Amino acid sequence: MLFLELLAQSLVQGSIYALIALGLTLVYGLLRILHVAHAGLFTLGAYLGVVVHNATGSLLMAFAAAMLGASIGGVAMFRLAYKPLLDRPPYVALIASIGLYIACEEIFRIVFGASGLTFTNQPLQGQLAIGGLVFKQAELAVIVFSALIIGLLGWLQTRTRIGIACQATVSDPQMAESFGIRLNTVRDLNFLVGSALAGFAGVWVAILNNLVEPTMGSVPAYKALAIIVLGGLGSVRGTLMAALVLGLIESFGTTYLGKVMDRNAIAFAFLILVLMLRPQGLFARR
Amino acid sequence: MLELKNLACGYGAFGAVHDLSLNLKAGTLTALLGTNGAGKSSTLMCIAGHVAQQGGQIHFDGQDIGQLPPTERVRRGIAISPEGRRLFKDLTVEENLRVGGVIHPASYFAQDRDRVLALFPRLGERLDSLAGNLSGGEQQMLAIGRALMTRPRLIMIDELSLGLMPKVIDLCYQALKTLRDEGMTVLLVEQNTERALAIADGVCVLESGDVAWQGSAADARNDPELAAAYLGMH
Amino acid sequence: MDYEISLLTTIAISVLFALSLNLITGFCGQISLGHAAFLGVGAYSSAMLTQAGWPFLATLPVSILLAATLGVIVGLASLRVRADFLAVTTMGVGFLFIGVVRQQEWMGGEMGIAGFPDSGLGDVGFMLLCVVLAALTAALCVFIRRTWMGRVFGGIAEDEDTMRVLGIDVPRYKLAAFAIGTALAGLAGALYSQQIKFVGPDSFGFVESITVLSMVVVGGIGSVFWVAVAAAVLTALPGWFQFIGDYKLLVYGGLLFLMMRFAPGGLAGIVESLRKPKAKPNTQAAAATKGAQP
Amino acid sequence: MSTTYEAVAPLLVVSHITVRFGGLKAIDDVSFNLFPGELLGLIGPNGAGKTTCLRSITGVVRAQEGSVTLDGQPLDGLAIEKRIRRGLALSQQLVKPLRHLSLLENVALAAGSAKTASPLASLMHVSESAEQARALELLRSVGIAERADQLPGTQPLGVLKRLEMARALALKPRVLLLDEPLAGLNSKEARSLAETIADINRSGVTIVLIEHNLGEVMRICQRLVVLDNGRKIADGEPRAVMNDPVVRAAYLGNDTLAESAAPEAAHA
Amino acid sequence: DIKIGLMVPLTGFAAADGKSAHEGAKLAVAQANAKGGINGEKVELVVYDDQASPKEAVPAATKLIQRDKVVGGVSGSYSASTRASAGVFQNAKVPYVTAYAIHPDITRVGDYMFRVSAMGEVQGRAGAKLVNELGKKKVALITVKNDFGQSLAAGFKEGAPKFNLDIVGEHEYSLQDRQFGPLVAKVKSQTPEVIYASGYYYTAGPLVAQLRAAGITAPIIGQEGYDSEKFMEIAGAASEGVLVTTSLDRDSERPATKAFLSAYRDATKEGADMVAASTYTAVTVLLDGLRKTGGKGGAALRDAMAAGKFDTPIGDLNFNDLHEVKKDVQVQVVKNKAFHRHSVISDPVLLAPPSKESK
Ligand SMILES: Nc1ncnc2c1ncn2[C@@H]1O[C@H](COP(=O)(O)OP(=O)(O)OP(=O)(O)O)[C@@H](O)[C@H]1O
Ligand SMILES: Nc1ncnc2c1ncn2[C@@H]1O[C@H](COP(=O)(O)OP(=O)(O)OP(=O)(O)O)[C@@H](O)[C@H]1O
Ligand SMILES: [Mg+2]
Ligand SMILES: [Mg+2]
Repeated sequence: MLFLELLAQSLVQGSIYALIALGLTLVYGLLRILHVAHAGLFTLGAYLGVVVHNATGSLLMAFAAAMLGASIGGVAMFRLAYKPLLDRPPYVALIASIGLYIACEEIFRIVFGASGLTFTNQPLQGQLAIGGLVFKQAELAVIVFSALIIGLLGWLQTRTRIGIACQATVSDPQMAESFGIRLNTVRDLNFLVGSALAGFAGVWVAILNNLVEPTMGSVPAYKALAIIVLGGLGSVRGTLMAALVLGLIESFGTTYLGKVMDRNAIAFAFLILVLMLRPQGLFARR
Repeated sequence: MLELKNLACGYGAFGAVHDLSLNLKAGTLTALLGTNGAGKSSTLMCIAGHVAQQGGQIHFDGQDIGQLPPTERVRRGIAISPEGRRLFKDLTVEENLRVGGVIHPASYFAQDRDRVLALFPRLGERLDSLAGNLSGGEQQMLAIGRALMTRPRLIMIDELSLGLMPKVIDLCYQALKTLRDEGMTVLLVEQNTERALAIADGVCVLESGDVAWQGSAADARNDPELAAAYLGMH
Repeated sequence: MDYEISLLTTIAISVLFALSLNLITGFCGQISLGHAAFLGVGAYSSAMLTQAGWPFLATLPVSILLAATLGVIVGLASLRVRADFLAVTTMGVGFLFIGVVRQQEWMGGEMGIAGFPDSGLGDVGFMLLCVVLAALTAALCVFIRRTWMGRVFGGIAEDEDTMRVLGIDVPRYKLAAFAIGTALAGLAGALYSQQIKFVGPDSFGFVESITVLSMVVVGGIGSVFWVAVAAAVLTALPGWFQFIGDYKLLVYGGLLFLMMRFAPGGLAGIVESLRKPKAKPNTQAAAATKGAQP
Repeated sequence: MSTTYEAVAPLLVVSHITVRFGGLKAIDDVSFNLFPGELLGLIGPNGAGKTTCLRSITGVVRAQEGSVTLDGQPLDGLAIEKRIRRGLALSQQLVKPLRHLSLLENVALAAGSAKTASPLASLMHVSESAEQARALELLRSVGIAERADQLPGTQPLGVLKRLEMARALALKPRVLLLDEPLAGLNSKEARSLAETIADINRSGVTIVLIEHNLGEVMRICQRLVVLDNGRKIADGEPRAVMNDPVVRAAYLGNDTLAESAAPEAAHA
Repeated sequence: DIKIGLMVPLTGFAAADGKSAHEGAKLAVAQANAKGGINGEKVELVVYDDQASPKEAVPAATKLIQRDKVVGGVSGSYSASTRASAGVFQNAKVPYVTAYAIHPDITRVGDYMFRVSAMGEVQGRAGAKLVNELGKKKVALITVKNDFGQSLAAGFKEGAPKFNLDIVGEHEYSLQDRQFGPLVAKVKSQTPEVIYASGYYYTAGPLVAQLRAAGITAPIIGQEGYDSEKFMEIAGAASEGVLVTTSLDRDSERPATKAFLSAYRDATKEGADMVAASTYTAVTVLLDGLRKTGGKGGAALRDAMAAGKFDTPIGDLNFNDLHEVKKDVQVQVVKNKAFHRHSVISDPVLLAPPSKESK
C-alpha cells in the first residue's frame, strides 16, 4: 500500500515537474539558453491565477490570465533580453536570465507582499478514490493535463513541419531563413508556447499548495534545468521521462534515504550518476 | 532575370565586393570565378540576403529585392547551396530535405525528394543519418539537394565540386545542364575552373572584390591570358 | 575604520574566490555552477580544524588540499560531460555537497559550526593576509595566462577536440584547471570561515555559486583584472545599497541583467570597446562564421 | 619504387579494422601497410570510409575490431593526443582552427608541443618566439604567410585548408595524415600545394593523402589504396590501380575518365 | 539621538519574517519616542538588511557599530546570520538582543549577547510534555531540515523518554518543500496517535492540509513557526484543531500583551505573529535597559539588562547567567481560524534554558 501510494505521489510530482520543464525544453531546444527566468514566468502565472480566481471565481479565467500573462512576459523577455545575446557565449544569457529571475522574485515580493497569496475559495479540492488510492481532483487533473500536453508537443516536435522547422533554426538559423523559415516568428512562437506552459504549471502548483510566494520559482529554476539535462536537452519525450523518473527517485529516495541526503541531493546524485554513464542524458535526441 | 547593378557588399566597414554588375538571363549558367578571398561567396550570400548590401541594387524579375529578408527571397525562387554546406546537422538527411521544401505544400515533398535521390542515390542510403555525420561528399550532395527542394528558379551553388568524387562531379554537371535546359538559372562558384568554363554560358571573374573580367564563356575559354592570370589554369 | 577593514577583508576573499572560478570557467572554459561547494570544503575543514585546536594558518594547506582533491574528482566528471551538461552536473555537485553536509552531525549538521578560535592575527593582520593572498592569486592567474598553460587552456575553452588533434592531453589540463581553481577556492573558504566565524550548509549553496559566476561574467570572463574589479564591486554593492533597503535585490538583479544585456563582454568588454571603438564584427558576420563549418 | 617496400618494415600497419556507426559499417575489415618515406594515396567514392579510416588511425573514432600499429607498437586504446604524440598528425577534412588565435598563433600552438607535453611543463614556459618563428616558416611554406596576423574567422576556405596543413606539420609528425588538402583550390594552387606535399614527403615525412583531385594524386602518390563502401578494393601502383576496372566502375564512372582524370594521369 | 540597530532580512527567502520583525521593531521605537524617548532624546532605529545570510551580516553589523555608532542592537533575523553578526557585536562590546533566532551558540558568543525567546530545545521538550498531557503515546516526528527544526527535534527527543513516548517515525523535509505526498504516505502508514511537525507557516500550511487530505486525523502539534495568521489562510479548514507551542498568548489577560496586539493591529492592519512580538520584545528590552543607563551603552547597558526584569507581550522576562530567558510556553489551538489559548506549560525544570554551567 505504501508502495502504491508512493508511486501515485511520484506520478503527481513527476507531472508537475514535467509541466514546468516542458516550456523550458522548448526554449532550450530552440535557443540553447539556460532560461532560469522561466521560473519567474511560472511564478507570474501562479500569482495571476490566484488574483484572477479570487476576483472572478472562475478557474477558466484564472488559467487564461495566467497563460496570457506568462506568454506575454516570455515573449517580452525573449525580445528584450535574449535576442540580442544569441550569438554570445551561453553563460552571458544565463547570467542575464538569473538577473531577470532575481528581479522577478523581488517585483512579486514588492507588489504582492513577502508572505504570499492564497485562494479565498480553493478550487478542485474534492477527493477521488481510485483503486484504494485517494487523489485530489487537482492532482488527477495535473496528471491528465501533462500527459495530454506532452503528447501533443511530442507530436508537434517530431512529426510536423513546424517541429522540423524549429529544429532547423537550432543548427543554423541563417540557413533556416534561407529556406523560408521566419526566424522571429518561430522563436516568438516557441517562447509564447513555452511560457504559457509555465503559467499553466504555475496555476496548478498554486492550486495544489494553496500558496503563492515570491520564491516559489526558486526550486523549479534549477530542478527544471536538471530535468531537461537528464532528458537529453531539447527532447520532449526525454523531458517527460526525466520528470517522471525524478519524481520517482525523489519520492522513494526521501522515504528511504532521507537520513543520508536531502531531497535535492538525492535528485542530483541520481542526475550525476546518469550523466556519468550516459553523458548525453537519458534520451539524446536520437 | 537576376540583375546586379553596381553591387557592393561586405562585413561591417569591410567591403568584400566593391562594384559588381552582372546580368543573368533565365536559363543560363554563369560561372563566378576568382581566387580565394575574391568575394565570390560574399556575392552569393548577399544575393541570398545574408551579407549586408553596401551599395547598388539587386533586381530579380525586374523587382528590387535588396530590402527583402532571406525568407522572402527564397519564396521568389532564389536558392543557395552555401559555402561550408551549412546543413542542419542535428536533423536527418530526410528532414534536411523536408526543410528545403518547407515553403511548398507537403504534397510536393515525395516527388521532389525522389528527384534529388535520383540525382544522388548515395543520399537515399543515408536518409535516416544525421546530416552532421555524413561524409564530406555526402554533405555536399545534401546541400545541393536541399537547395533543389525549394524548386528554385535561380540556384546558386558555392564550390560545387568541393569534396565530390569525379564520378559525382560529372553527375552534377550533367544535372546542371539538364536543369539549365529546363529553364533554371544557375550561378555557379567554382575552383575547378576547367569544368566550370566547359559548361558555363557567361563568366565573371572577381579579384579582391572587383570585376577583373567579364564576358561569354566562349571568349574566356579562348583567352589564355585570362586563364593564366586569374583562373589558375595551366 | 573597522568597517573598512571588514569590508576590505570581505572583498579580498571574494576576489580570491572569483579568480579561482575564473581559472576554471574563464581560462579553461569549463563552466561551473557549483563552485561554492569548494568554498564550503575549505571553510568547513578550516573551521573544524581550528576548533580541534589547530592554529588557523596551519589549516590553510589542509583546506587547499581537501578542496583540490574534491575538485579533481569533479574534474573527472568534466571529462565525461560538456558544456550545459557540465554546468548542470557541477550544479548537482553543489547540491550534493550541502545535502550531505546537512546530515552530518559531526560537521554540525543544520546548525553549522560556530565558536571556533580566532586566527590570532588581529583584524588588520587578517585583512592584510587576505589582501596579500588575493594579490598573489591574481599574480598567479596573470602568470598562468602568459605561460603555455594559458594558451592551452584558451584552446581547450574554445574547442577541445581540436586540441586533442594537436596532441594536447586535454584531460590532464582540465584536471589541472580544476585542481588549481578549486584549491584556490578552498583557500578562500578557509579565510571565509575565519572572517564570518560561522559555517553552515546554507552559506555554500546554489545562490553563492551563482553569485560568484556572475562576478566572473560581469567582470568579463577570462580577464583577471576586471573579474577582480567585478568581484570587489559586487561584494560592496549590497552595503552601498543599504539605503534602498527593500529594493536592494531588485536593483542587484536588474543591474546584473542590464549589464549582460548591454555589455555582454562584461567590464572587460566595455573597456575594450572604449579603447577601440570601431571594429567588432557585426552580428551578421559573426553568425555567418558560426554557422560556416565546412 | 613501390616494389622495394616489401623488404622494409612498415611504419604504420592497419590490420583488419572495422568501424560501425549503429547499423552502418563505415569500415569493413580494412588492412594496409604504410612504409617509411612513402606517400600513399587513399581514394574512393564519397562515403567510402576514407575519413573514417584516418580517424580510426588517430583514435578520433574507435575501431570496433582490428588494430593499428605504429613502428611495431600498437596504438589501440590510446587516446588521440597520445597517438599524436607518438608521431601522427592529422589535417582534417572539416577545418577547425581556433578562432580566437591568429593564424600564426594557431600554428605556433601546435609547434610548441614540447612545451605542452604536460600541464607542469607548460607552466614552466612563457616565451613563444621560437615557435612563432617556426610557425611563420610553415605558413610561408603553404603560402599564406602574408595573412599570419589575421584571425581565422574571416578567412576563405582555401586559406583555412592550408592553415590546417601547416598546423599538422608543426607537430613534426612522422606520419602525416591529410584529408583533402587540395579541396577548394584552383588547379594552379592545387598543383603548387601538391608540390609542397611532395616536398614534405621528400624531406622524410611519411604521408597518407586523401584526395578527390585525381590529377594531383596520380602525380605525387607512390601507391594507392582504394576504398569502396567500407572495403578495400585495390592497393598498388597508381597506374595499375587506375586501370583496374573495379576501381573505374566504382569511382570514375566509365565514360568520364577521358574528360578529367585520364589526361592528368597521363602526363603525370 | 540615541541609535539602536536592527538586523533583519528585508529581502531574500526570509523576507516575510523580516517584514514582521521590522514592523515589530518600528512599533516599539515609535512607542518609546511617543513617550518622550530616552532621557529626552529620540531613539533612532537603524535598519540593515542581512538577507538572512552570514556573509551579508558581518559587514552590515560592522557598519552599524562603526558608522552608525549604535549603542545596542537587535537581531530580527535567522540563526546563521545572527550567529555571524553576534561576533561583531561582542567584539565591539555592544549589547545585542536576539529576538527569535534559536541557535544555542548565539548567547555563548559572549556576555553582550541576550535572547528573549525560548530556544528550540526548550520548546521541543515542552512539545513532548504537551503530547503526554494530551494522553497520547505514539508520535510521528516531522522535522523541517534547518537549525530550527533540528533543535526542536533534539529537544523533543530529549523529552520523549521522560514521558514514555513512542516515536513511531521520524521524517524530514526541506524548507523549500510544499508538496509532501511521499512523506504523508509514509506517516499514514505508521498510524501515529499524534504528529509533532516543525515548520514555518509556509511549509506547515501545505503540510497540514495534505496530512488532513490524506485522511490522517491524529492531532498535529506545531510550534512558533506556525504562529502566523497566514497559516490558517493556507491550510484552510485543515488548520482547525492544530496545536501550537509558542511565546505569544492571543487570549492573554496581561496588559502588555493586549496592548501590543492592539497597537500592532492599529499600526499595520494585520494581526501580530510570534516574530513581530519577539522582535518588539527584544527592542523594548533594549530600550528599558537604556532607560536605566540613561542612554549609555557598553558594559553599563549589559549589566542593566542582565539585572533587569521586563514586562513584555511574551511574558515577564529576566535573564539567567547566559542571558537566556526562563518563561512558560504557551499552547495555542486553532479555533474558527484564529489562535486561542489551549493551555500553558510551566515546568521550571523541564523548561530550564541552558546556563553557564550546563553543557
Ligand atoms: N564574416 C566575415 N567577416 C569579415 N570579413 C569576411 C567575412 N567573411 C569573409 N570575409 C572576407 O571577405 C573577403 C571575401 O571572402 P569570400 O568568402 O567572399 O571569398 P571567396 O571568393 O568566396 O573565397 P574562396 O574561394 O576561398 O571561398 C575575404 O577577404 C574574407 O576575408
Ligand atoms: N559519426 C558518424 N555517425 C554515423 N555515420 C557516420 C559517421 N561518420 C561517418 N559516417 C558514415 O560513414 C560513411 C563513411 O564516411 P567517411 O566520412 O569516412 O567517408 P569518406 O570516404 O571520407 O567520404 P568523402 O570522400 O565524401 O569525404 C559515410 O556513409 C558516413 O555517412
Ligand atoms: Mg568562398
Ligand atoms: Mg572524407
